[in-house]
Amino acid sequence: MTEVGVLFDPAPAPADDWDGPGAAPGGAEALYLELDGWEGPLDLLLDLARRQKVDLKAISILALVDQYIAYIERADALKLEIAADYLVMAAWLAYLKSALLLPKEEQEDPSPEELALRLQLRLQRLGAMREAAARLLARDRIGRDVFLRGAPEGLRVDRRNAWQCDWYALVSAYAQVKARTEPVVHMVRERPVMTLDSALDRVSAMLGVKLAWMELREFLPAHAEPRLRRSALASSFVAALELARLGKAEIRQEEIFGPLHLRRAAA
Amino acid sequence: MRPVPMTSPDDLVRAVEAALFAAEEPMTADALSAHFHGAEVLPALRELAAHYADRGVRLVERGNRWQFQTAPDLAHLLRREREQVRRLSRAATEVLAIVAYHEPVSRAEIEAIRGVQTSAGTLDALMEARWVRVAGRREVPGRPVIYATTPEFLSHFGLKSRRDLPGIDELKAAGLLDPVDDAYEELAARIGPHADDDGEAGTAALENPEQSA
Amino acid sequence: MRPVPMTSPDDLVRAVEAALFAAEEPMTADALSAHFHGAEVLPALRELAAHYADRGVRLVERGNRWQFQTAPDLAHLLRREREQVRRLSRAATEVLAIVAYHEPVSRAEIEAIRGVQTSAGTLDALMEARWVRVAGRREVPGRPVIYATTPEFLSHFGLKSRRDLPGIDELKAAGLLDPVDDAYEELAARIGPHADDDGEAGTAALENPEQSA
Repeated sequence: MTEVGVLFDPAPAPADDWDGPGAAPGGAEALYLELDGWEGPLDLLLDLARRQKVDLKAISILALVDQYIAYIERADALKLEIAADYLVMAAWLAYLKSALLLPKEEQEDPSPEELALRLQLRLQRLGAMREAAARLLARDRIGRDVFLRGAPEGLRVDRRNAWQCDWYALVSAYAQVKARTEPVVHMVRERPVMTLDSALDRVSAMLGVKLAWMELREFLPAHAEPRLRRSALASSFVAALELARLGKAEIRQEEIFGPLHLRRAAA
Repeated sequence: MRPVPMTSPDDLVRAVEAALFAAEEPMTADALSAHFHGAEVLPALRELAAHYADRGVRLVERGNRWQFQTAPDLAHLLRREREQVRRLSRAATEVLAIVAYHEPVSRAEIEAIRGVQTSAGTLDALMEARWVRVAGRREVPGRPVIYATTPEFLSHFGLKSRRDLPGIDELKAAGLLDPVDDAYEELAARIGPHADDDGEAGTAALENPEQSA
Repeated sequence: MRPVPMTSPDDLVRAVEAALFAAEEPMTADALSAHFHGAEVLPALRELAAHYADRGVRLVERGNRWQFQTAPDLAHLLRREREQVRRLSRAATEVLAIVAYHEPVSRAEIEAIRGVQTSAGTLDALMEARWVRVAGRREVPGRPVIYATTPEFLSHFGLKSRRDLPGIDELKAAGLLDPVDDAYEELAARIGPHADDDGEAGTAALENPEQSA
């Protein structure tokens, strides 16, 4: 069961044929319970107003005030515990009554008429909602008046992937597989390279001309295309190492990956 | 798109009928349409609703969602020994009505109407029943949470939409869904400063202390 | 409420219809009859079964118990498909291409051509896409499953037949079959270093141009 306590009626709603606290069966204790059964003073007031059996718009506020105060006084006489908000409401209503009976000239703002009218408007609104609630509950409700399918099969949701691929992706993928896995036949294509021998010649010749430190890059052919330049860099580096090994050159590098400098070894 | 055997309208009607029978929850026309690859399902729904109108089972629309349910006039024959419906307390019923007729509405507004504090459990219980949901916050100081009803609420109480709430048009016309302040101001403006002179119903009654005797 | 709800057969038919609809389990005729104060329900059940015979929902009897169920021919429509668009991975594209060029082809053959292992999910995805199908087994030791493309494959890629696929010579002429390093440089220049997030072993050869500098 999922019912929560507050969903149940704490006490039955006051019966329509209510005619005063004394009439409540069970004596004093029942009276207390009945007072507790109202959802606050406004609820009790609405109930009293309803007993006037007139439209809430035409209700007599003075009559209502008297009934409320009489009700609270009787409960008090029976030495019942009365919640503070009921007493506050009683005091306020007593004030309202006296203000309504006083001559108009002595009245302050807000006027007692305004206060009374506001109370009446509140009662109308609460009364309207109470009626609406009753009409709502009287509708054909699922599980009470109408029933849904007892054992629905349920709708299954299947997820499906819509794969996407196009012709070019397909064909180029195949081409790449082929290219990647082609039997490894190394066709050494003609490439612009600088051989080690020519680098050796070139570097040692240039070392012979200059005395100062020179960066390795300065030994490379100045206007070579990038691929030749790369090859020249590699072979010039090896040539430099070879010359250093032979004692024909000195190599200096200030930091790791820093520029490499060469000069002719002191004779 | 896959070939779907739905060339004749009859097949779509049958398919919608079967889907709504099988569905565990009410379905919107859009959801049904998506289910059937974008087919226009409204004519099928209307045809089915008409077909079932006087049968023991009906096809009804509740908050834009469609569902089959038993005909209300058979209630007494189908009611189980144990009622499946929660009995609502008066407080819960009133709060539910206030949320439904005033939505979206904050707790303070609910309390202003009822003149009493709302216990925390009442709104929770209504939310647990899936009839009320949090509908955001009101952009006023304090940013209070505001509440509204759900499609399940409409479904449970057999309402096609909130416009079907019993008496909502009359309540609106009578200004009974407006706050007291607004109602008072409007009334005061209409009546003028000398309210008692013109015998308006609202205040005339105040003049009769004899009635309380 | 009607005073005597069940004098006309119509009402009993409606009541039985509603009761079976709302029932959580199939019901025997006896149970139904007991529910309706001993009314004779068999005629009503027969009338309902006839009424629903060609609708989207049927009334069927299974082991003396009656129940509504959706029409069997609509079963496929009650499953809802949700499509999720996904790009075929690089690995799957390669496998698909190999199947297309070499079909019928076994998985071992695919792997030999690709030079890398093929995960099980790759062929599954291609079969889910309905581009590849199992085309039997090769009559060699181990009888491996062989795969081939489907008509859906041809129509998806706009091919009249597999012969429409460009031949090796054409691929070469299009520059698609250039040796990897040259092809790479071109590709890298065109698509940038991070275009390929596939991470398959197959792409390792194309990695990191900076290293060769």
